[in-house]
Amino acid sequence: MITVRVGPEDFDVAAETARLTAGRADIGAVVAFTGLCRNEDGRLSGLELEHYPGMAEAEIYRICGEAVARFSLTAVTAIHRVGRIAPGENIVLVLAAAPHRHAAFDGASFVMDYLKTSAPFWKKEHFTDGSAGGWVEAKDSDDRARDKWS
Amino acid sequence: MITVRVGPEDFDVAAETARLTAGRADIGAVVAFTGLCRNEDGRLSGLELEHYPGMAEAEIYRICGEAVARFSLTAVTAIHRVGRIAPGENIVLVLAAAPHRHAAFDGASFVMDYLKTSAPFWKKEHFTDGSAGGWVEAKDSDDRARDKWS
Amino acid sequence: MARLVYFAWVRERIGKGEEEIALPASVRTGADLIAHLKTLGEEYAHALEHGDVIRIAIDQEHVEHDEPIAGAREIALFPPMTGG
Amino acid sequence: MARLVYFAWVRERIGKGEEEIALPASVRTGADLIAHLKTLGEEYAHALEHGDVIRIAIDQEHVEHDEPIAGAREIALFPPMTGG
Repeated sequence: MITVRVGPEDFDVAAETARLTAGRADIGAVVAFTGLCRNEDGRLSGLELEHYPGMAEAEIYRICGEAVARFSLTAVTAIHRVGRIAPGENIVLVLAAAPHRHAAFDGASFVMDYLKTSAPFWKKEHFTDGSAGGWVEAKDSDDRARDKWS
Repeated sequence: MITVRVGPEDFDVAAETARLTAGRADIGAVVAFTGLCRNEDGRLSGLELEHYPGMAEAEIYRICGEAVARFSLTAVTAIHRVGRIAPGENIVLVLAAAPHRHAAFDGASFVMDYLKTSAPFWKKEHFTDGSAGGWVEAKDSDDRARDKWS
Repeated sequence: MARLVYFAWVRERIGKGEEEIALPASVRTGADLIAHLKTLGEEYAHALEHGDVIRIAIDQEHVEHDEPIAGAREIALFPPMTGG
Repeated sequence: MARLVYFAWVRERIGKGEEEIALPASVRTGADLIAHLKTLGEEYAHALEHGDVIRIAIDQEHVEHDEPIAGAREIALFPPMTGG
């Protein structure tokens, strides 16, 4: 079971976990990754999350499908917020459920590493000093984290 | 910040995540591991979780402290239930918070691998056919998962 | 006519999020498209200055720069992604 | 006198969760303790049959079987752990 959601709404990790595990008793492990907006030592007033509607959902769905197949996951949920996000707020949630813990850990980690590098989202920073900020640059370390899986 | 709780009460992953991240904006990633009771294809009616009061809490606290130091975690929460647990119910929650995602993933995974092999808890199985069940045997694979970290 | 969509700083520099343009027959691949757009004005030249870092999606799927664009309903150009 | 505590199937087989017993002076280590307890009756012999799989904690800290037990306030014997 794969659930993907992209939109401005916040999410509740307990509600999403309950939805993932409802009515089944073959799940022994759920790993939930929550990505949050840091304030960067007080310099950041917020992030603006832009995405490619349609492709963003499709790409996340494809990544989740690969994770399910590769790690024999029971279920995956991925939720990515867009629009303006303040420091301390949620950005992304990935839940992976499996019979055993290592598959759930690997599944959630795999989805995050691929989501970072291939799902069409872009972050723009806004600073507390009123300066325009700019688009966050992609990191080589994210490419390397993804390449570890291949 | 390390929070450890051992007892019969259930936990709420969203409430525990909120507690971990409350009032701070330097956390970029929270990984939550939830361990649940599987029904083993319908054969299991429940688990009985025994623990060594005092040592169980102390040992989990020690493991969490090692994880904080090793992965520079911002905070860790570990909650382990005891007593009778039905299939589908929660057994254990480990939350690891960090500025970046790989530290949070590694931190939660490290705590689980050590908790499994060195925190004094024991599971007894009860079966749906009324048979007595027995104590779960420790798995070599859990020892190997732990030894990976050293 | 090809439908083009732009995101993030590619969108900002070009000054629009989407457009329909006529492409000469010589534009066969994603790389050809980027080279052609750069001739259309300073804003395009600026947006696509470092053409090799630009990512291309055809009909919402990632493609390499040497992929043919024939038959594409929608071609997207955008910077490396930074979600998550 | 030493305070001993037992858990899981060690507790079940011995038939109690804790006890205070007098130990002969020859019992110096955890391994000595296990060997001594096995002489106290069938229930102990059964519980500690495979002595090397038994885990020992002194004052709530894991120790190896060759660790001296002198000065211990509480010695725990239990099977390999299966929590989480």
